[in-house]
Amino acid sequence: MSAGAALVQQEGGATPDPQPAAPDRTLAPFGRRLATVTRNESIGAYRLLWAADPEAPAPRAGQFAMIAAAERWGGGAGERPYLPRAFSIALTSPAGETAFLLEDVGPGTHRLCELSEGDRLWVLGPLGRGFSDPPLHGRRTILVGGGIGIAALTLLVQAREPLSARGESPPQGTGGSPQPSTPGASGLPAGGERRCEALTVLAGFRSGAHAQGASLLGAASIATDDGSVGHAGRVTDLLHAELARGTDAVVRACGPPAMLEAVRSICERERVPAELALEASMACGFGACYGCVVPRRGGGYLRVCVDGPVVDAAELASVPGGGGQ
Amino acid sequence: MSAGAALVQQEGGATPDPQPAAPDRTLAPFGRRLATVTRNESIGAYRLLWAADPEAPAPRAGQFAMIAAAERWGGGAGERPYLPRAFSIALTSPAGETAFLLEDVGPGTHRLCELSEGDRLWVLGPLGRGFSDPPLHGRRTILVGGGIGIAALTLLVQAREPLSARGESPPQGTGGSPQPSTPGASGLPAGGERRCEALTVLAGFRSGAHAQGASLLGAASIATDDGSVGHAGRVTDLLHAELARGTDAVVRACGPPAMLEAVRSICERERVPAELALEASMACGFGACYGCVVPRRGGGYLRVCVDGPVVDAAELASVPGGGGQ
Amino acid sequence: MSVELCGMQLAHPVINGSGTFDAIAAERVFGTELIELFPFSAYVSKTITLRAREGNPPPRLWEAPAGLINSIGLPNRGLDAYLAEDLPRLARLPVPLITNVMGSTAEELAELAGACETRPQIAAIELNVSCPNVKTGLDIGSDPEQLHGVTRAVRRRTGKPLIVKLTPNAADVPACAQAAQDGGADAVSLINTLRAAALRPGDRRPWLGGGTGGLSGPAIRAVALAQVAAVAARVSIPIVGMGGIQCAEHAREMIAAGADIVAVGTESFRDPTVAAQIAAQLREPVASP
Amino acid sequence: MSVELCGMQLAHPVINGSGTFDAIAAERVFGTELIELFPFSAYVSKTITLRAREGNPPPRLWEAPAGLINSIGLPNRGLDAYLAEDLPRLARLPVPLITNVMGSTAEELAELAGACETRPQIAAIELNVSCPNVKTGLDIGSDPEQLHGVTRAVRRRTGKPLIVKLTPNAADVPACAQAAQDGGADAVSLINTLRAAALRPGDRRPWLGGGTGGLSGPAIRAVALAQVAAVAARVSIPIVGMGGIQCAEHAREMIAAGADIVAVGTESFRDPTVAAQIAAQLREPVASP
Ligand SMILES: Cc1cc2nc3c(=O)[nH]c(=O)nc-3n(C[C@H](O)[C@H](O)[C@H](O)COP(=O)(O)OP(=O)(O)OC[C@H]3O[C@@H](n4cnc5c(N)ncnc54)[C@H](O)[C@@H]3O)c2cc1C
Ligand SMILES: Cc1cc2nc3c(=O)[nH]c(=O)nc-3n(C[C@H](O)[C@H](O)[C@H](O)COP(=O)(O)OP(=O)(O)OC[C@H]3O[C@@H](n4cnc5c(N)ncnc54)[C@H](O)[C@@H]3O)c2cc1C
Ligand SMILES: Cc1cc2nc3c(=O)[nH]c(=O)nc-3n(C[C@H](O)[C@H](O)[C@H](O)COP(=O)(O)O)c2cc1C
Ligand SMILES: Cc1cc2nc3c(=O)[nH]c(=O)nc-3n(C[C@H](O)[C@H](O)[C@H](O)COP(=O)(O)O)c2cc1C
Ligand code: FES
Ligand code: FES
Repeated sequence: MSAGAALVQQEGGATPDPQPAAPDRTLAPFGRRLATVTRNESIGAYRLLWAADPEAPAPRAGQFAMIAAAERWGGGAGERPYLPRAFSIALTSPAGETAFLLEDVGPGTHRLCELSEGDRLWVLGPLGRGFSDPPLHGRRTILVGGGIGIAALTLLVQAREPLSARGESPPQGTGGSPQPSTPGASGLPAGGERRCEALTVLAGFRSGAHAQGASLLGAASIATDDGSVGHAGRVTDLLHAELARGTDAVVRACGPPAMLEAVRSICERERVPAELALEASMACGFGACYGCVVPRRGGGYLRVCVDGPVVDAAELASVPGGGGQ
Repeated sequence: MSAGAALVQQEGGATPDPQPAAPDRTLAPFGRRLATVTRNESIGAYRLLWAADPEAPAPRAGQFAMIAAAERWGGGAGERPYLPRAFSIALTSPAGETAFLLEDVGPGTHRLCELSEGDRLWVLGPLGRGFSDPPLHGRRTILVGGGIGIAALTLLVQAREPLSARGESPPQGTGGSPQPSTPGASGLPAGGERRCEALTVLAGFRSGAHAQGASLLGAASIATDDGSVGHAGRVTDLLHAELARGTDAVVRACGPPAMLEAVRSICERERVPAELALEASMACGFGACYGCVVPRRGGGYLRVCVDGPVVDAAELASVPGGGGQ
Repeated sequence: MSVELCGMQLAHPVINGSGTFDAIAAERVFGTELIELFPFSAYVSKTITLRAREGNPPPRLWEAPAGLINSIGLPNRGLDAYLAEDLPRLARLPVPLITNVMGSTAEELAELAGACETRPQIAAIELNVSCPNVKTGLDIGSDPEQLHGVTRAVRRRTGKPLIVKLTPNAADVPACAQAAQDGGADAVSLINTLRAAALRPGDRRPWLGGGTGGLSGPAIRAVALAQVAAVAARVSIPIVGMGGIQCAEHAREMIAAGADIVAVGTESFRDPTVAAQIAAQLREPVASP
Repeated sequence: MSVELCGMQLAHPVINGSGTFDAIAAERVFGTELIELFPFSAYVSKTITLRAREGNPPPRLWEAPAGLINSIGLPNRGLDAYLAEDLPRLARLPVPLITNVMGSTAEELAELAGACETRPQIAAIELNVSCPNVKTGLDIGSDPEQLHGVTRAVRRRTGKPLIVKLTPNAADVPACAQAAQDGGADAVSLINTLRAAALRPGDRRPWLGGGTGGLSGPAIRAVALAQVAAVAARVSIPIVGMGGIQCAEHAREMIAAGADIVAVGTESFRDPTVAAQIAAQLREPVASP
């Protein structure tokens, strides 16, 4: 028995495949890496944390990493954090940096948000299934992001429309307000104007401070709950309008459960293929603990960390926590 | 029954004593206080951490406080610290600052050593029994400090010989080397020269970097294990020499167990009264947990936090961990 | 926020865990402020035994991840000195006094309870049954049958409210609670510390002078919540819930799990007035549920 | 540093805790590097039951102070699918394979063991006896008598090394270890998770889909050390020690307490190669003792 034999190889296969085919993901090096924070930037309500992680393989859009501060991971609210936390790989730079977009919602994100240049970070990844590539059926692509969920979509935008952020310098809009395109007369955007190589980007936020995160998305149509930026209402309003222009589209979405569930059911109704990037509490991120499950359509569970986070909408009867079913 | 009645009052006492007499200690306000770090200075191998703690009552020399960083107390080596740590109140300033002299020996002291201006600190104290005052029998006083143990003695030096440190500015010698008095021709100091108002200060350190801590002790005679500063040898060599000049003295000592035990047995032999400031692991610092005990001469235990840390040497048969008995 | 426990009227639902607050020592440290601002709504004494005990040899403490291991060994001056010297002092506290007693046989426990019975200063008796049985080496309290017998023996000797402090080191804590209730207990309290060990860095021999110790603090809170919930599902008498409580939210959780009142132990070491702060916050209305 | 456990030759003394490492999923994530750098010296499968189980409804995880509460509910595809599909894949791992099985009766367990007996790829069997007895609701493994019977029934069906994984939720863990030894076990492993609960922030109803869960990680290490030491004082068969091990020093402590080899569970979630690092450090000479 050779130590290099692949477990996923079929029984009886003659020559083991040295690297199992992984069309849906970039494989992670086995073991966590010590990365060094290079910058921690404020983007409205979020932080963009850049770390030098030169050994990181190029991730597929939608993949994530498990992250922990190397020092003082613990001792926060409720004597936590203890486990690493999952974050979408938001951006990468040719200089070997990786960026994570963070929202401070608890002891783990709080600790990460306070890191500064020179602090060290444990990084395991890239993990999970990313967005499929090339897009299905040659249809035009609509990205739908909600809040911090935009972090799962930024690499898709980058791939089509490289941001200045891809180089050495941080993305524009840091600290300032984003420059969302002006909505059309209807209050909804004239979708065509937003597209760049058949990529339409829609993003919804709670407030103007959160909407500044859209600076990572290039030319995006914005909706805010409070109407402070772009369309006053939901990002699904923008999606409705966009699909009204034609359903020859594929949707890729990430955001809070209620938004994802709305996107799922709209796409189901309109028969538009959709990929959803899910969230779940995770302990390991690599399929070991069985803690991150969501119900699969037809019974059983998916592990979000290995069977997702990006799943075909058809795999779910509803998005858990999304108020569906 | 009045809520203000004193528990320590004798049964049947007619009028309760509103504040029980506490000749051996300053009482602590009931409850920990949030102090703000004002400076964190390096003194050779030690750090001197100053915090603004305006409500702190003036401590008696030898008293201590229980300290914890208000943020991120935890998540260090071994998922610690969790409990606060005991530190001698090393200095106070008229501006309402308290200073602690720290040696980084584990997760708690490590965290405290990295605090900087503006960080917050939980402080409970002053706690414990301090050095007696006035000194016994009008004898001349010899202070014997070993390593970080000098922190328990600095207020005694200050009381006799106010350091510039007592004012707004930090003590001299910060970062630089201390100015220990030159030892006499014998290699041992000519004790009389070190005295100031009948106070003789002897201090022993592992190395020159540690000996810089003596800058807090004014004119002190130094011994170092490696001979890099002052007498090459033990501080008890200096004590022997000093007592050879006459045993009309009282000794007050704080340092590692082996040193304290040596001081104790020398004083016992020479019939010199001695007060020893002890150390013990503590959970509470105010007599609640019964965790900090040392055997009392004649049986039973003393709680170092309430019956000490300063004890009359006669209360002990030996200093625990000091290799005696 | 005033609550009733077994007929005792308490100003709020936060008391101390036995052995985690020494009011007499605390007054030496804090003066009369301790009494003016007394944080607990009842004062539970440390465990009292028939004869004086010096406790275990040091070291007695070991800091664990989010917890404390202690091997104190129940030092106390014995029943007679407690009644003669401590009780008159403790009686001046502005709250009801609960005396915690331990013995290794039903007879010893009954004798302790009988002595407390005659003292009006004692509002209630708490039975510490975590003491190892001299024959089996196991806690008396881990065996429902033994616990039932012990509780009955004590019940016969006292009309005062009787709280049985359960041991958490049992396979079936609810069955133990049931046995206490059937034996005549007016309430149960839980959890005591989990049996734990610590080794000395370097030679890895037992660190604690007493060999093993008991784990308390945040590390055990989730275990305490589970045991309180299981006991609440089984018995009808009131429950004093404790184990790792650090703040009002933890107290609310313990109450949601089934506790009638809560006790704070180790957290008082970090902050001796925390019980008062918790009590104050419990008085405030909560947004949810 | 090579060690022998019940006749299995292991390259080093660090294996995984059952249910805390899925080698098949890990290869999807890490590729063949997983196999080249396989961190454990034996691979313990997650618990296999006769019939497939989907596991508990989510949420299944709750982060505790220095610990993790899980309520996974033993999802597995059942014995037949395990033998037919997983075993051939797992057999390609460069280490001996230990199959962990659970049943709620002696008959079920014996059937599971009998099926494993015929498979040469399986080097040893581990019995998970933390399963609640359907009648009493208590763990089968917490009652020495039941445990003895179950172990004997399994022993009759297999000549392979038999490891009994004890439950920590027992009054007398050493008595359980003794019962396993007397029933014919070749080794015992401990500790499994401590019964624990978590409440949902806000409404304070049970957070975990499975109601209660089990606590693992650094929070339980001191409890594990105490149980391992107590068991080592009682039985002569080898001990697999686990519970909160994070580094080589913790492994050394567990071994000093009486374990022959150690297992790493929750810490692998934070660092999937930690077992290999521990093994490497255990090879280095130590200054003390
Ligand atoms: C694939 C994936 C990608 C992600 N990408 C991003 C990203 O790019 N940027 C980003 O900001 N976030 C991202 N997240 C979410 C992020 O992982 C969480 O916000 C983070 O884990 C929160 O940790 P915390 O300690 O700050 O908060 P927590 O205290 O852990 O709270 C977060 C939520 O967890 C629950 N919770 C509360 N207490 C506990 C407890 N004790 N145990 C378990 N759950 C508890 C509550 O529901 C709470 O709202 C992603 C998550 C996944 C799964
Ligand atoms: C009255 C008093 C006054 C003091 N004054 C000063 C002072 O002015 N300056 C100063 O620097 N120090 C002072 N100390 C000592 C100081 O309290 C300790 O150095 C400090 O508590 C160490 O904490 P730590 O977390 O850094 O190290 P720890 O890791 O706690 O290690 C310190 C020692 O504790 C033991 N230990 C190791 N692990 C554990 C554990 N898990 N649980 C329990 N014990 C363990 C070991 O013996 C170790 O050497 C004083 C102590 C007392 C009692
Ligand atoms: C130092 C210490 C001493 C204790 N002494 C006793 C005691 O004498 N009697 C008793 O019944 N419980 C004793 N306990 C247990 C506590 O009362 C309480 O049950 C336990 O610590 C759990 O609560 P906590 O996590 O809030 O500390 C002691 C606990 C500690 C930490
Ligand atoms: C997520 C998770 C799943 C587990 N699943 C199993 C299991 O299937 N069978 C089993 O015997 N033990 C299981 N355990 C217990 C572990 O094997 C181990 O006994 C326990 O976690 C203590 O070790 P640790 O603190 O190193 O994690 C599981 C533990 C965790 C955290
Ligand atoms: S997070 Fe552990 S299996 Fe998904
Ligand atoms: S430290 Fe608690 S009694 Fe002294």
